[in-house]
Amino acid sequence: MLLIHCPYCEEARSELEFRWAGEAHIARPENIAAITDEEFAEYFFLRNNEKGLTYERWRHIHGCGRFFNAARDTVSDRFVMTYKAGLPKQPVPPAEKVSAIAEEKTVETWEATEGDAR
Amino acid sequence: MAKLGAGSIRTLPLAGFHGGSSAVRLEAAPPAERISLRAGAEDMAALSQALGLDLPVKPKTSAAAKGRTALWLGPDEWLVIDEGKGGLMQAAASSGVLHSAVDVSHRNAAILVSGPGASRAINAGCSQDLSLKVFPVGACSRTVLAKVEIVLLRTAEDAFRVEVWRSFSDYAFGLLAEGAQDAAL
Amino acid sequence: MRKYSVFAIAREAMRAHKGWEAQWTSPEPRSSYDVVIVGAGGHGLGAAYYLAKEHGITNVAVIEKGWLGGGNTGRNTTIIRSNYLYEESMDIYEHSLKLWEGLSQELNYNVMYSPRGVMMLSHNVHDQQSFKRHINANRLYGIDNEWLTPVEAKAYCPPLDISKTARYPINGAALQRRGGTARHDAVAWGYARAASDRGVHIIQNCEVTGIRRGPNGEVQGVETTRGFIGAKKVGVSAAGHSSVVMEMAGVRVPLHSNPLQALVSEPLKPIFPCVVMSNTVHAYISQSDKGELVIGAGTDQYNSYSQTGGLQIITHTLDAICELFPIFRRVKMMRQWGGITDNTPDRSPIQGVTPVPGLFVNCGWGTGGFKATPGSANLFAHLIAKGEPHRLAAGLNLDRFRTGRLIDEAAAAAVAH
Amino acid sequence: MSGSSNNLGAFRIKGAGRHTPARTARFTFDGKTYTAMEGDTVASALLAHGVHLVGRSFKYHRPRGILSAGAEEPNALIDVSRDAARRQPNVRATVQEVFDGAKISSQNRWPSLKFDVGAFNDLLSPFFAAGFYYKTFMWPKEAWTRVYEPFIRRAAGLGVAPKEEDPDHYANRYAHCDVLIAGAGVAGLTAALSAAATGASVILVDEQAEVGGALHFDASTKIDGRNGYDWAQAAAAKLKAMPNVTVLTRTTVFGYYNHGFLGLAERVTDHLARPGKSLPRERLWQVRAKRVVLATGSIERHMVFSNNDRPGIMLASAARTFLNHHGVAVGRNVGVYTAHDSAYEAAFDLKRAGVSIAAIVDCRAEPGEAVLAEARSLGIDVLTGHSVTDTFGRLRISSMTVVRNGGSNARKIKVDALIVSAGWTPSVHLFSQSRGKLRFDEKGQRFLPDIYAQDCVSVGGCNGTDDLAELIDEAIAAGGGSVALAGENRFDWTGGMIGAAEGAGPDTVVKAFIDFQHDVTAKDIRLAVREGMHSIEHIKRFTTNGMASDQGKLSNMHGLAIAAEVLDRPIPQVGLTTFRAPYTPVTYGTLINHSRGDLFDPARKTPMHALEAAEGAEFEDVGNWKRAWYFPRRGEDMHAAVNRECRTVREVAGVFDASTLGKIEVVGPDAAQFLNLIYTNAWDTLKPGKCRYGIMTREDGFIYDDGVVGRLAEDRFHVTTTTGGAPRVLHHMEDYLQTEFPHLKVWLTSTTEQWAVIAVQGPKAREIVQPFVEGVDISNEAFPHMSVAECTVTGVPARLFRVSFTGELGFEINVPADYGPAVWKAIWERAEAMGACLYGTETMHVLRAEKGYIIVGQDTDGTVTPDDAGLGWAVSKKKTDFVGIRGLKRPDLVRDGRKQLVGLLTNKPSDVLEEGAQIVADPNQPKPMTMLGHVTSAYWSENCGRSIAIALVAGGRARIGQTLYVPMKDRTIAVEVTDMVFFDKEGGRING
Repeated sequence: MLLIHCPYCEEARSELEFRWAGEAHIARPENIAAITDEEFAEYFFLRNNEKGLTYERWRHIHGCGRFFNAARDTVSDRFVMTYKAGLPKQPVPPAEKVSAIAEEKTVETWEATEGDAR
Repeated sequence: MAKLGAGSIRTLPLAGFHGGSSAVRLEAAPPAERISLRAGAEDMAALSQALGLDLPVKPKTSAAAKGRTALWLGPDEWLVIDEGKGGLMQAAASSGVLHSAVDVSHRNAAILVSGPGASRAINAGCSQDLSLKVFPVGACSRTVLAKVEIVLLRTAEDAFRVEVWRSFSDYAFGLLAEGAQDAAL
Repeated sequence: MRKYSVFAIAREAMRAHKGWEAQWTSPEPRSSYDVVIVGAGGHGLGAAYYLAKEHGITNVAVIEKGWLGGGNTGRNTTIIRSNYLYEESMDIYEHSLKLWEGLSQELNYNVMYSPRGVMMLSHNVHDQQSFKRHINANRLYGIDNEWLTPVEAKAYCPPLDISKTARYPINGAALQRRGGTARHDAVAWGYARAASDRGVHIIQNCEVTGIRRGPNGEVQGVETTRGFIGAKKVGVSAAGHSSVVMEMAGVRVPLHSNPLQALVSEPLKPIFPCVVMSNTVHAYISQSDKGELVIGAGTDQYNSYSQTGGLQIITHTLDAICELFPIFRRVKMMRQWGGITDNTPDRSPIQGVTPVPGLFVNCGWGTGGFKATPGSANLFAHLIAKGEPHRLAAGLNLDRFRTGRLIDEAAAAAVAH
Repeated sequence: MSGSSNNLGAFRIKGAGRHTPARTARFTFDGKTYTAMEGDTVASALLAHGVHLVGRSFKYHRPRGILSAGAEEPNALIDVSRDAARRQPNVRATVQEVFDGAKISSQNRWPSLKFDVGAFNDLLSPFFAAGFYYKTFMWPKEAWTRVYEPFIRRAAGLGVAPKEEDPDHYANRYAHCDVLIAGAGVAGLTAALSAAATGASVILVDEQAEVGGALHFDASTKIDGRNGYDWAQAAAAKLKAMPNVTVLTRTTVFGYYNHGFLGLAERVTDHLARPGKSLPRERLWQVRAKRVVLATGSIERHMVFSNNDRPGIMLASAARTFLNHHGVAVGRNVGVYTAHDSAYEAAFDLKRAGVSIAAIVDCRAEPGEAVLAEARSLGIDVLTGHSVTDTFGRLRISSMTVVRNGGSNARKIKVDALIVSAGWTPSVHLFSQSRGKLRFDEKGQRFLPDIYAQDCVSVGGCNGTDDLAELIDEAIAAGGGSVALAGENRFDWTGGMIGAAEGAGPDTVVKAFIDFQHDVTAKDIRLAVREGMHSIEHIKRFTTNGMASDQGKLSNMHGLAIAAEVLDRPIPQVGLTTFRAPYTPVTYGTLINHSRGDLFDPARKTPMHALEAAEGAEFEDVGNWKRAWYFPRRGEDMHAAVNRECRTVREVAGVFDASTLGKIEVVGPDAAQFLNLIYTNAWDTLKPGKCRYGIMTREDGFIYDDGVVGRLAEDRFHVTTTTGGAPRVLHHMEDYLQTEFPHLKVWLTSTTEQWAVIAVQGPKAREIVQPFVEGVDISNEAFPHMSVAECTVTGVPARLFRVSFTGELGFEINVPADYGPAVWKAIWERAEAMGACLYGTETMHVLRAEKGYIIVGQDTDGTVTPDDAGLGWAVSKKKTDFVGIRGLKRPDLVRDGRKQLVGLLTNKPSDVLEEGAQIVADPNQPKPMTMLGHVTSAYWSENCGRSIAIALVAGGRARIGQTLYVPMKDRTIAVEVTDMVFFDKEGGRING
């Protein structure tokens, strides 16, 4: 069960209070009525589904009710940061990035061989 | 001929519910007036004045004055409870500023949980840290109690008010009753 | 390949089982193959087997990052059924079920397909309408699926609580008698052995790190941790990691990878004779040949590649199991685990050509890939061999997300297991 | 000798052990009564009476005894019951404490433990090599399901599942702490003392009944000059007295999940003879810890040699626990076989307690001089460089064969017990669960924690820290505080061996067990490798090594070492299988705790529920809600009741509880603009005081929800949703409002439960409602169909809607929920007097179907567009944007031949179609048939005097007038495609 820091409540709470809400920073096209079928499929269906650092949305649905954004490593499930909705994609601090990737690598080996020791 | 005033008898969702243990007392709170208040930061001063209390701006805090309590639920959302004369909708309307006030007096029921085991009883179903350091007197939060959503307000070191939607109130009461029993062990 | 039989066992028993040969070989990769399949799960190994057997293409390698059968093939709760709603789904799952019925003999490997019946519980009018819709569609399509009254359901599965006082009383059930379970590892091993015997190379501990494309965008092979391996055609069958592999070829797919959790109990003497599923209370359960109760829980709500998940997913499912089967409350959970499922927006798989010439994809099986193993593998082999989909898999193409012609089993059944 | 109440067993050693002889408990084992001391485990109590044979193995049904004294026990699994309903299979006898009155049985044997027919399997074992079942049972094909599988299944499994519902209850507690410490041995207690001194909140957990860990058996260690075990109890007492510390014994940390979240199972009553009724049997603790200290110690390994599984063979530390803690000798003439010094300590303790030691057989050539010297001084024979190559004794070991390593001269030594040690395996299970990464310690031949994935630290045995002083320093540092402690010990944890011992090597055919419960032997591992299983996971799955209920606590390292040897690869390259939760099995009841019965899932009831029940209503489940389904009168079945209700509503009127409809109050100056974006309809044209039916699609253009929306004021809308859709619709709206349209000044509030909703429908609806209404003129002219007003009804404030889901004149009275029952009573009293009825959801469904009104979720399924549903008129052609505007235009959504909702009339009026029935054009075509669609709604319509149906049919509207077919199992029903309005086609009644 994840522990998620809500940028509005300024506190980390149990995942039980939250609902995941998909990849972040996918803006609804302003001229949506005019886009092509391919563009629509891209907007509505296609997702990065990153292995590693991902930007995603959560809603503190049983808390303050706010949607917000998070940067998380999908291999370690570690949150790098959370930030309020409406803010642009926040860069991951270089140190975090390195550690996120390092962690991904270690865990990757672990999972790939189901517990192969170094 | 139909009796015009025949409808004005209230049937409370937790009427007849009581329970607890040697460590926890559980009771249904008397009816209260409640509004869900929504407004932007720029209009808070006017609304605070109209309501007669300072709407809290800090997450997880509440403010109380003259029988009214305002609970911070979100950055633009408060649950205002009036246990006195009422008039919340009118008061909010009199502020003259942009806001949304919706009467939810009957939407919620409240359960009062008190006694030395109160926080343990609630922790039977609520995952929040209810230590006094993290959840002091006056702290409040919307959260989850087992399978239902509640709003939790700490009214004293060993007393909480649990606000819950009425159709979930018997479930919440039942869960708290089991929690109360376990908290006494 | 030495044939497996009771006589072979008797012979080996006399000489301390020293005569068994390796079930598959572990060759060094060649510099190139006609076909490279990425992912040595049941689908990938099976596709290689059918390429060799039915299409005469034996210059094939199956490349696996870890150990064969170590992904979802070896982590699922092994439910087999074909009573889906839409024709596209019925086509492929029934094709699969028919192959299951003869798979042990086909592979000379006992995969322990056990048609003990899959019973889906109906708890309310809405369930009933939905199940009858399935039952009628299945019947007209030639697939067995029947409605049971609560009493009939209890007779089929005695531990079931059908009392009216239950929180969600059971008002009936849909039963597919040919549905059941199989031994998951045996499926991977059986295909691996049969494919290896036909000359297919199974290359384990070899991670694909890139997909090389030629001047016209066509696929030329795969970069791996053991060097470049050329291929005229590449088939990607990487389940939860499909997004990652397809991204290497610049193809985005509409997938979410979510950990799906499962658990087993301690071994018990036989008590549970079939497979039971309930969408309303979210649970599915069977008992393995070893005696463990095998229980499928939900998926974690977020994208993850971690194969671990939250305790709340497990407890939520056990709530439902104990509500349906109150006698199991004293049973103990022995092991929990997770697998990475690849979920599409319509909860139906994707199998088809891609914008990259020579690159084929088989993914999106979500929580239901095991039951499709032989059928999917068989049709994926056809797709790779012929360059176009078999009639039975034609609707599973990627293009449906552009046109909107979805196969929405999720909308039809709320949950597609 | 056993059976009398004061006979505590012939193997009790006077003066040994820590139990109080005065406190005894009687229990039965396989029907025979024994007396134990309180504090005994079932294992120690049985051993006290000389009982070693307690179970049978899984596959070969070999007689098995007690191997360990703890949670790692693979053999001694028993069935424990208090009464018929409180029966627990697969309990480890080494963990279960004896309580007075316990009924204990052995498992997996028939007809008796001593004579088990299943043991025939042992003779056939040459055939039952690992994975044999993959190679046979395939011919004839049918025989697998009819013969082989049922046979295999009958043989499988260990315990017998309970037959009755568990009457016990369980509890849950969420908790938070600064430091959680798993394990209360020297390391854990020290870390706890250190952490507690800083003022941090500490939870200290241990699976045993008392703290102390290895100090239970290790009698030589002294802490602060005191006996280690006594020091531990004192330390625990001190910790318990501190307000910031919680000490949980009999509690297992079974899972270490993400972000400092741990699952603990506390056994509350299983050791009590007469537990209080209010006590939960077990309690689940769900702890979020800022920091975790793992002090889980080590587990002793057994030796892998021929017939190493006979009852009477056990781990040296277990024998020492039985002696030093329980005061029980495991035999009178005990043999020792070891690759590690720890067995010497056990032998010394036993010898000093008066037990004869037949010999210490040490496979090492040169054990430490200190232990040899002590052995000499105690007069114990030590055979260094020797191995035990076989054992004898059918139901208990009687002798062992000892051979000099490399030699051939075997000699037989008589023993009645054999204690073994191959060394110690650090318990890294929780560390691995936390996703930490291990490294292989070449010198110690063990895996140790290396890279931590969470805020966690390992101390003591589980960290490979052997030296006591070092361990104490490490634990103090882990606690973050400072305590002064000094310890002295003589116990060395390193060393030993992994893999097969002498005589069980590659060229042998002996049964040298690795995994006792699953009967996995060294040769099975070799066979797996020979068959191409080179990954440790393949080996595990092929042999089932480590997959038994102990999850490989004893077997994993041995299996790994043998595999590495055959593969000729270093151990770290072969790898470890993943450690998964739970550490030891956890009861489902504990995991679900309060979620059973009424607390399984909230049953939502409307304010009028009790009144409806009093009127005889049957209820149906709709999502979480209980809704009144129909109101049968005396003698009526559902059909008769619904017919009467349907008729009465159209002839007179009916009263219906519509409270469960979702309600959302949309408030703000941009409310209409927001609704314009969310619904396909246009809302800016709707005037205050009016309502409109709205359709909501998602971005994909498929119908998502529908409902009537009333405009109360310029800036205030009362939105209704379907019953089941309320939460997701609000979530969907919030999503767009917060993230796509945040510039709009509008707020959303759920008011579903604020209002009780009483619908009055039928020609006399106005007459019924009229007298109660004040503040609005509800005449047809002043308050036509699709009007809304705020007024009072029966004296309470109300929102009154003139709407209809029946096609009749209708009102929906919304009153604050607490008033619902009183208003309902008043309305119903008058309605009843006028000949109206109460009606439920079934009648509502029929009446709306008669009018062709759809139910989202029944007539639509997430693949239906507004146009498919015949609601194209509700999609604004003028708006330039709304959610779904683009999705609706995708190729497949605008193609010809889409499935459309139409009416169906059976040729025979009395035929009622089955909801879900499929429709074809040609019923005689072969299977698989081409299906055109399906029946979404079908009813007997009392008002039409015939059946009616709604169906989704390919190209449906173009087929109106055609005959299609519904092939059922036993017959085919011909139907005519029609429009969807079956009653009052002109629609005049609604305006009545």
